Amino acid sequence: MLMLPELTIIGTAFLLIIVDLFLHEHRKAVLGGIAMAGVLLALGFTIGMMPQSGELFGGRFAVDSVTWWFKLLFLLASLITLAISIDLLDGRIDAKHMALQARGEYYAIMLFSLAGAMYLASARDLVTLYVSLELATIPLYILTAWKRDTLSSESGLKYVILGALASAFLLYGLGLMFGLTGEMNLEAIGRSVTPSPTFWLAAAMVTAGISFKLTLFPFHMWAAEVYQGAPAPVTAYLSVASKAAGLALMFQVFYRMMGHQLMAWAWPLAILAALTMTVGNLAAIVQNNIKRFMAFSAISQAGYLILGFLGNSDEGIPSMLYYMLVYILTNLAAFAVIVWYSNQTGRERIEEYRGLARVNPLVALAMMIALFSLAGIPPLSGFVGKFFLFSIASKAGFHWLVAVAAVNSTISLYYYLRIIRQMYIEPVGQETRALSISPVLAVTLAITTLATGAIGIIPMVYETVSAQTISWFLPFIH
Amino acid sequence: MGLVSWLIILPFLTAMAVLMVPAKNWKAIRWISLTGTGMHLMLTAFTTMKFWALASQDIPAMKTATMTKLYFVERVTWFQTLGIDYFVGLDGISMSMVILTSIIIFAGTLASWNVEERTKEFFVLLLTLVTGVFGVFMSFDLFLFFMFYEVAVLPMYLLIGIWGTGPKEYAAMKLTLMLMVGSALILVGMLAVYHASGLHTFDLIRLATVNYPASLQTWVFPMFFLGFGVLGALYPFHTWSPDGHASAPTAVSMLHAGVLMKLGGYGALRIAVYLLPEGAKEWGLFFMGLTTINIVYGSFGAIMQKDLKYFTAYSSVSHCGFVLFGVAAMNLMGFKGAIIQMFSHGIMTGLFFALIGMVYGRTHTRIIPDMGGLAKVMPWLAVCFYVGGMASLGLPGFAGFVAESHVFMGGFFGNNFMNPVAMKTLTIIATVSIVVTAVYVLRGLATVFQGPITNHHFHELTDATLTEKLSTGLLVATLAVVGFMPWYFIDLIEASIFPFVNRLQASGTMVAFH
Amino acid sequence: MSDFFLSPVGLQHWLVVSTALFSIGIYGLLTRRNAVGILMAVELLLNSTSLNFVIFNKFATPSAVDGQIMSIFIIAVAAAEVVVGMAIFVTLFKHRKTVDVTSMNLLKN
Amino acid sequence: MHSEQSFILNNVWLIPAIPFLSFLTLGLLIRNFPKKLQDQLSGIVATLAVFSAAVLAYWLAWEYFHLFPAGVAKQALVPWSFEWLRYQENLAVNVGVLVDPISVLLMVVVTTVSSLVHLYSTGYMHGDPGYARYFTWLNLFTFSMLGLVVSPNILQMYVCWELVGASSFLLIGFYFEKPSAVSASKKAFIVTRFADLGFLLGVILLGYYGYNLFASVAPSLHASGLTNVQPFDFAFLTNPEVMNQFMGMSDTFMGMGVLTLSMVLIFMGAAGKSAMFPLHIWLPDAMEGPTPVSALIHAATMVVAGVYLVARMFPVFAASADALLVVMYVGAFTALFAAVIGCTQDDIKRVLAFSTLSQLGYMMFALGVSSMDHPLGYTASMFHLFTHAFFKALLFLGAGALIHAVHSNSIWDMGGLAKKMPVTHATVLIATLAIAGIYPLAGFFSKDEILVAALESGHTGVFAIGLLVAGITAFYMFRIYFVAFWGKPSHHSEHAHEAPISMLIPLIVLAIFTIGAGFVPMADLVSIGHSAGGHHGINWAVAGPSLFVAAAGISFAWFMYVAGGKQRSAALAGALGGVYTTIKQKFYFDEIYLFITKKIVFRFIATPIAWFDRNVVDGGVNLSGWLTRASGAALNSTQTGQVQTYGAWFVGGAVTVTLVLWIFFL
Repeated sequence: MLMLPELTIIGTAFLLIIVDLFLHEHRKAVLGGIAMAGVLLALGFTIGMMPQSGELFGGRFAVDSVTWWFKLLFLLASLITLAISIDLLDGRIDAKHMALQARGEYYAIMLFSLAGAMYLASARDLVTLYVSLELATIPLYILTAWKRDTLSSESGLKYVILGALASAFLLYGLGLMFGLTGEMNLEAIGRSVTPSPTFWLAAAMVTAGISFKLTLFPFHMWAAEVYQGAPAPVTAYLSVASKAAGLALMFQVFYRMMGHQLMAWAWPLAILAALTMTVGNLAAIVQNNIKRFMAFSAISQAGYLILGFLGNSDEGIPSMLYYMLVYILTNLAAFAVIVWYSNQTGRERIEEYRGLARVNPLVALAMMIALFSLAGIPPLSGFVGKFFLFSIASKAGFHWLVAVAAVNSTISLYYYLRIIRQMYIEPVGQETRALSISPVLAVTLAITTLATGAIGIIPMVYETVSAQTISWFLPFIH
Repeated sequence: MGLVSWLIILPFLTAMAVLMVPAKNWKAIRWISLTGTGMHLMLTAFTTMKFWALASQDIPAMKTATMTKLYFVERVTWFQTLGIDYFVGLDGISMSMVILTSIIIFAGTLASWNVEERTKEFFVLLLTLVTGVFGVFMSFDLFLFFMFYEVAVLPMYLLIGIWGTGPKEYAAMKLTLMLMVGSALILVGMLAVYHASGLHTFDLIRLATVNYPASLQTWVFPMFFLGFGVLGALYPFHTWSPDGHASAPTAVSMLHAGVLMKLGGYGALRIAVYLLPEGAKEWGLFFMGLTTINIVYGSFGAIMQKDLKYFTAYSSVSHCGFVLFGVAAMNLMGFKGAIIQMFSHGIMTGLFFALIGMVYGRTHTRIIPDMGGLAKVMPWLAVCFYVGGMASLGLPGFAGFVAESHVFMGGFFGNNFMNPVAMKTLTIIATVSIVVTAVYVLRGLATVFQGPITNHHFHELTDATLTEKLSTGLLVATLAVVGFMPWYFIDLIEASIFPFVNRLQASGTMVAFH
Repeated sequence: MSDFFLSPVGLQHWLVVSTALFSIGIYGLLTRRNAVGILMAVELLLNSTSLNFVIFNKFATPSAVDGQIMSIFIIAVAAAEVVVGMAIFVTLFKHRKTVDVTSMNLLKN
Repeated sequence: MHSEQSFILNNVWLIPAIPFLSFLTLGLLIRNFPKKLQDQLSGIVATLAVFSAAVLAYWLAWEYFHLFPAGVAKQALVPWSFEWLRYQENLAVNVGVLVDPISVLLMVVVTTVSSLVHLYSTGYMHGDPGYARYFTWLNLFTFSMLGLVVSPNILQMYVCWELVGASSFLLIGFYFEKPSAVSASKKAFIVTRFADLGFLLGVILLGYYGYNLFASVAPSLHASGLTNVQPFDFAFLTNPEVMNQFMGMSDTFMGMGVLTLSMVLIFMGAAGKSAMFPLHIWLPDAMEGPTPVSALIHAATMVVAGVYLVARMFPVFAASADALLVVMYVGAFTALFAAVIGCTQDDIKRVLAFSTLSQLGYMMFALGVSSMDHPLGYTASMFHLFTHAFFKALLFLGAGALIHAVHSNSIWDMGGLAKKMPVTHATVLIATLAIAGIYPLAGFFSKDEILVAALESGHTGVFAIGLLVAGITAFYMFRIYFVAFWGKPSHHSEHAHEAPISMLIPLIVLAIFTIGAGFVPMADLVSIGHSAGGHHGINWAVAGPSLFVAAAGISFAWFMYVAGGKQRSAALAGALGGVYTTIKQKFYFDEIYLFITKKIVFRFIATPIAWFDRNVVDGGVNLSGWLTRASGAALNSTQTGQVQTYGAWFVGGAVTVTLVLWIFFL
């Protein structure tokens, strides 16, 4: 049963919808538990089935080492996102602020998106690829607009319009690929396609579509607004799961479909990476809303992420997967704090974090660790992950790009330090007593923070990813 | 766990112990910190004795060696796929820097005795920072080195930002960012070397067995040297130093100027020169020129400073110039001088900043013209200040002279691949600084300590307390011991310097000037 | 050029149609002020790609039906997408009482 | 040669070590005692330490000068040394002690004067709040000076050279609450530091070329018994073979021969310490220190270190005729220049300071006129150094007694003290006669020998200057003598009375030395070069004129200040007008230096650099930060919130990527 994890997720989603119908309002808190249990179960299945590989539906659905890892990443991201959503949905928040409505649907829709992402990783032909991609994306439009107020709806609308534009481009490109080769199977396309103007046009359109999901410059413009307008847990989910899905999509398209041309791709990708990280970082400097700020931070992280594609390096695959893992843990740790603070106080501006270290020192510490990890400060995993990616770029001979990336890390440190400064250096602001934190969130925060520290120091995680995936792409280029 | 690992981990364990104590017991916290750093000092002393016995015997054997010999090595595989190891050990240079750091942090803990605001966080950050410093000095794996390097830099932001004075956020940010840009350059060079070596290892010693292509060395060497140079206050990347030092609290200034700036010189020698001898040959004269500017410019810059900390910071710029100057001289005496200068400047500035903190704690001003005649009311501090001043102007009998004479000789004696006339000329220009140093040291100190007491409040001030005496006394004694008995120190480091010189000599084609 | 007009309807002609559709879709998406119009432009875009698949299926792999299946999926997905878009737009309309997307810029800078 | 059997010859290191130990003891421990005990103990400990060093020095002198039979050149011994600082192979500093005639001579002088000054100070400094500190530093100075004297190599010399400079700095600024003392101490240190820059460069230069020669000459040095020799060692540098090599070196550096250049640089250091023109400006100001300090450091010992250095390096100087000429001209000019200024000063210590300058000029040009073949000047210079130490120390200590009595430095505040202070008067008179060069006092013999040497060398001009200066010296010394002792009593001097016994004993002892020192057979003890010395006796052809000139000077002083009173001297001053003012203002050298440092260095170098650093260099850093922020703001302004703009960006991006790909790959 190679599809067991996906089926578990979909089953849980339906279960949630059904149970939701029969539950009394005040008992609906159990829904969050069901959702998390479902994801945990799927996680268990995934880990349990890990070494297996195989195909279903005539090769349209397949699993291999990299697929497993992507699914793990999606499940992990969803699990943590669910954990940090629960407070907001169950109304454990400052009374002045509105809780999100319709828990059952919320969880179910999030799980559908998760299922879409998981299928995306397993998709092997254009149909499954496209459908799973849309399954992963459309629920996000809904979640973005979940709050139903002006801002949330506006961001939802922007997301849906631009998302549709992006998927049209992607699809147009895929159509051209199909037309060039007459194949629907990704690897078959990869084997038979030859460079021609039409191929490069198709490649460019596909890249545009992927870049939208990964928020690469100049396809990133939606991110800031959507992240800002969406409910905070959704922003968290967008920033990790959607990005991981984008990476999965990029793996599918770049390695399977255009693997033979990957070497030729290095220079444009390098430029794209350099522009993305620079633009993301520079724009992040001047942000005041923390969610918008995290959007730009996420944009720059995407710029680092795609360094792993350069130079056809066999270490690129594990490096990117590892970095994605690190990024998920780190970013969600930060978002746990953002969600918590917004739940408790309704505050989202960076200045409003002032003095947090005095009233809630442990939370501030967790936030600081997360931000330092995002900035790539050793010995946190963010550093290790970035280091491996930079190493790929360096190996490919893109020393200038390593320099750009490293200098960008410095710039990013500047704005991460802005928050740390508010928390640690500025005097106490409005709060004089410690804000309460729910056990779920506390545990989530503790686990993500510890993991952020630990997986950089303990080599096992990287070594495992590496051992399983290091030469995964060799079949696609030879 | 071996000796070296204990030396690295001990401050961190102390920090963890401090974390366990409730914040309101700030007195207990500082005693724990003092105990931890005191234990570290004793452990360092013990290690030094063991090390000295081994290393001084190896001097004859090392004269022709091109490979650094390490002692007390510990090596554990870490990220196997990338060839990253936990690889720590000691050579003479590391040992001397460890001694320096251990002394400074002990004295710094004593000098922070009166930190009463957020004591716990202060000591946790301070001890974390020191862990990073020790890590840098003892790791011989580039990755590990870099990791510790950044750990050593970053807590500085909070230490200055929270406990600093004046425009502290600005200064802290500037310092952190400039140093990080430096480390960005190092990272680029490090990865380039790693991939060029083809050895698939970050082991510094093994990486240094490779002859890298000249084209690589040409651009990687300046990356390294500039990157480390930022931390070593290389002109024109030194401006973080005056602002940072001026804003930092006492112990942080001590540690920063005393130890952290040494990471720059240490890295420039250990990594830039050792890995890339041909690049070093090519760029030596250029950097020698820059460091000459450093030396002279820093000392002239110090003359007109009004704030004691700016004054000391510019003097540091000048003195750290000697370190990099020695490195850029690319010969045995230059390297040796650079190491001794690192040590002596570390102790000396540590002393200066400790004293400035103590004086400031009493007078509540650091503005030189606002003070006067303080020697009358605080003779101990005055004497220590003068000792520091005399050491900084290179008075024989203190470590500064040993260092500066080495550096000057190194610059003047030259080597067989850099233009001798240019080297000699630069050295002569650099020597001018000894006069300028005398001018600003004496002017500054005379205004502060001599003459009649200018402010009647000063009559009520008291001399150093016991902890302060202990702290400054330790530093003064160190300066004098190295100055009077330099042979111990030289025996300690000499064997480890030959490989640098020999690798330089063995590499590439010689450009004959003689 | 004249070949194009004189030859029987073939791949190129169909591609021109789909490209034109795509271009009109982009034009509409970028210039319409009315949000409903934009959603219609989205439909045009997706239909153009859908058309593409059918065309390529016909001319590249006439024996298979992969492309046609794809186009059916695209139609379905496009419907879902527009429905979601429409729903969000309706919510927004309740708040803003306008259909003009240029005024929906509360989130910026 | 029986040096092995002599205890003191084997343990010469004790002589500097004893004051050092005393310094350490006082410096580290004395503060722990109660204040009263501190004062009692420190004086006793310090004085005893130096006295015992003096005893050892005399013992050493006795042993050493009896080691060699008369007529045999006295060899230099290095009975004790160890490797102190190893720069690299064949380039190390072996700290040790060198025993040769001049070092023994200097040890005697230094310990004698120092112990007497210590004794004197116990009275002079009595009740001073910094009593213990004073003796600590005095011991430090004594140690450093002895270390300097016994240096067997030039680097140890430099080390101790700096240490004496530092202790001189500390002692000049002893009254650290007095602004004038503070600035004088700074000035002394900085000026000598500037000179030491030359010394250091000279040392480096010599070390460099010596090191380059080392390999080629080492075998023959080893053969001649010089094992364990290093390029810095005097034994190496003054070795004839090494000097031959040096002279044969064709290298030039900055247009000068290597040897000449290094010697000129080293002489720069010597000139700084010995306050030769134009580096003389610190010495008159240094009189701000306690008077015993002036006697010890700024008259008898430290200031002669420059002369000693030139003497120590004399074979090398002699190898470079140009360098020696520089020494001679600078010395002669300083002798005259300082003497002229000395005539116009009112502060008794300043007059003595200028007279010291003048006498140091004598010693310097005496060295300058000699050569390895005609070493008379060398002997004479050392002789004068020896005698001058005693009578000048006596003069200073006497002046100290006067100042102690009248609490003023101005000679016009004294007056009529001859009766009130008979012992002081008698001893000062002896010293004044000695410095004026009156037979049979010490100054006569040594000055006479210098003049003979100058004449014999053929430098008639220099001889003339020497003779002239002898007259001027007699004039200005008797000027202060007459004014202070014979002049009209002022209200300051009315209540003056004789100094305490602890101050008088040194005066008396020094007076005895002043009378006797001239009869030491210096030519037998100290000589250099090819002729084995031998006593010259008194050359009356020179002594006659010199005595005449001295007598003329004394008479003129009598005419002006005893017979004429104050009016005559004022009239003369008025007649000279601007010339007098210029001289009285020391030719405005202080002002010139002040102009150079304050106006040029501070205003046009230091201030612009500080400004440049804060604004241009740091401005660059801030600018990069500002640019980063500005570009961030610019980028942020592209986020207009218009979804269609974003769509346009997207489409534009896709087109660009397409174009880029086409350009790259087609």
